[in-house]
Amino acid sequence: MTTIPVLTLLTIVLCAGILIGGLLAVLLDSMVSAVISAGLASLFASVVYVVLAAPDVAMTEASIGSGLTTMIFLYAIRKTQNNISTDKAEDEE
Amino acid sequence: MNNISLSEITVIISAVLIFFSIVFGIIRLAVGPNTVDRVVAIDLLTIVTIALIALLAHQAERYIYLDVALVYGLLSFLGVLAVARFLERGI
Amino acid sequence: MSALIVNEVIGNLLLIIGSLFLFSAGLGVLRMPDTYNRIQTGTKATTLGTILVLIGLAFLHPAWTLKLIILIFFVMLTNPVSSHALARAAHTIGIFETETTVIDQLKTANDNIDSNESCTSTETTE
Amino acid sequence: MNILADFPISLIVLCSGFGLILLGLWGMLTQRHLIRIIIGFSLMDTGIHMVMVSIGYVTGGTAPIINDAVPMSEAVNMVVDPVPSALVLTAIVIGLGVTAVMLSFAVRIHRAHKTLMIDKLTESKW
Amino acid sequence: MIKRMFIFIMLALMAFIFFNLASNYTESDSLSKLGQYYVEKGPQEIGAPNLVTAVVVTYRGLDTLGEVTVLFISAAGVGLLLRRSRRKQDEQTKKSDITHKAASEIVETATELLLPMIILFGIYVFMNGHLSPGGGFQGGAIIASGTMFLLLALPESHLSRLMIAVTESLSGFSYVVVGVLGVIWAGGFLDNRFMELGTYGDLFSAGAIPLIYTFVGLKVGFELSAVLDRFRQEESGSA
Repeated sequence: MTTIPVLTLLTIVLCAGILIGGLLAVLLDSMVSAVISAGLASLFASVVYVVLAAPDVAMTEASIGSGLTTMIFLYAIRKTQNNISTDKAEDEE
Repeated sequence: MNNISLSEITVIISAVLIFFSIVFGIIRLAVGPNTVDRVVAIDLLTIVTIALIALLAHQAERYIYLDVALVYGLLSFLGVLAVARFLERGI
Repeated sequence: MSALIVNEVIGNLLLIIGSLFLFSAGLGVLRMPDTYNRIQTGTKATTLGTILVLIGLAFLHPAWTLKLIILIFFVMLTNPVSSHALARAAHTIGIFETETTVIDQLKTANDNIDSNESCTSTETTE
Repeated sequence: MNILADFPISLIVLCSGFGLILLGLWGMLTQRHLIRIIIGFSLMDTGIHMVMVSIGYVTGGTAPIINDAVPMSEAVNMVVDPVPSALVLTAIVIGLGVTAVMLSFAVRIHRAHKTLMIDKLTESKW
Repeated sequence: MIKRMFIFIMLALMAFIFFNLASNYTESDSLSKLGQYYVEKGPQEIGAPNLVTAVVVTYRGLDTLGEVTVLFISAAGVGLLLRRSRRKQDEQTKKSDITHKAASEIVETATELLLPMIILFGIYVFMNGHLSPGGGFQGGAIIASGTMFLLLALPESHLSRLMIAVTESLSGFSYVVVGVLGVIWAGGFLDNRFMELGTYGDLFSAGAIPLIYTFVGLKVGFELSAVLDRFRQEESGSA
């Protein structure tokens, strides 16, 4: 019977991580950091799906959220940067 | 409650250690002074996630959950690589 | 029968050692003073920890061994690539050392290449 | 430990899914940059998927895949609902497609106006 | 200011609705009627151990067809939106002559080793969609991730648009043809039983499900690759 609190604890930690990732994605100044934080939410959502016994959904989220979404966002950010010198300063902060 | 087996104690200890690792990673993601620090946190979290999913498969006694860990093992480096190449103006 | 018990003990021990490595990696990422040290802890220690956890699972469930070996192979193959690219990107965009850094070998190597070929380098390595 | 056991897993996931929807909506409404609005949309997407998956969960259920661990005769009492999983599975891929279309709109707008701040895009304001 | 108030009120209302929904929620301890039917009848009727696959491919096959259509439309929309007109293209080519910084040698070498592995793993995932978690969509996404890795390591590499378009169209066409074969020889559109079900749990079992998932996987993979390619190619010529 001791296995149930571990799963509950795990779910709480992961859900807190998801919410923090979402909050950071809205609040952070640097756009790249916002995309990375959204990636964190997607990563933990995938583990939550495994906990909820839906490995198919977890696999879809893993294969799409891990790379493809980040990549498309980064391409769009790269294409919409006006000035090369300013964005480099933004990346370094 | 005396009939907790060795295996369950191990799972609990490992899970708690991994929780702490996840919490530290999230803190580094939140406070990281620059973008590279945040990417390092994400890198840590993806790899920890592989171990966590394997542990979940062990806990649920289902062989098939390992397929999800396989996807992460093969694809998780792509997100980090994408951000790294973006930062050095490679894409 | 005894072989099964030995397997279980070894597996559980490896699980705990692996999670200890993962824990220390998390601690290192939180506590290290500058970016390169964080890259170092965040990638090397986690690789070892994950591999130990997976080997421990292989001891606990002998039927899973093939898939776990493939997983270990993937982790060992893909992880260094991303950490290498990340460290290189950090160097390129100009996150340089802290006060305690002694030597920057990539910078001197780039300088040597520049001076040898005497061409205009695209990146400014100060 | 008893307090923790009172909260079912799916309720926690449901609540955080709702929280993520609210966060994404807040981001979409308050941000001024188009790509940030799209990030908010993507967060909302993830939240909706979490809510849908948590509705399909059955207490103590395991994955709806029948093999040695789940015999066919016992399956009805052991597995979770496969229908929400099937719906979410397609919805995630659709989400990527929709995000790609939105981002290409953003790129197109930037090509025409040289800006992505929606305060300056006054042409279609009503 | 009034805008802020409006946003706040709207979010509060949403939170109120969500709170009511969540407070009335109780975790179910048995399957719904529909889920129960699928779990009981699915293995005998469809022959696939993975019930999610059974639902996606056959019971809800029309949903999947619509989904593939939506994905096709979105890929076409991306292609249409990111196209450049000829005249603008010339001046842009001069101005935005971005030199991509080449990837380091380790990354380029890793391409040779890892890219075949990623493609192979994607094929494994969509061929085993009826036995283990996975299927056409996941496998397609993994193949597209392989393309993404290629674009990351070698940014100047050339992807043949003709090959992508032909493969995508052929697999989409074959998917519909397999569905129509189900109408002719079995119960209805996308019925998998026009091929024999085979031994339960084998690789080539469950009727036409491996065939259908192969076509779906190829289509999804090449469509997402085309989306990535369109996002990349701004300055190259053929639009």
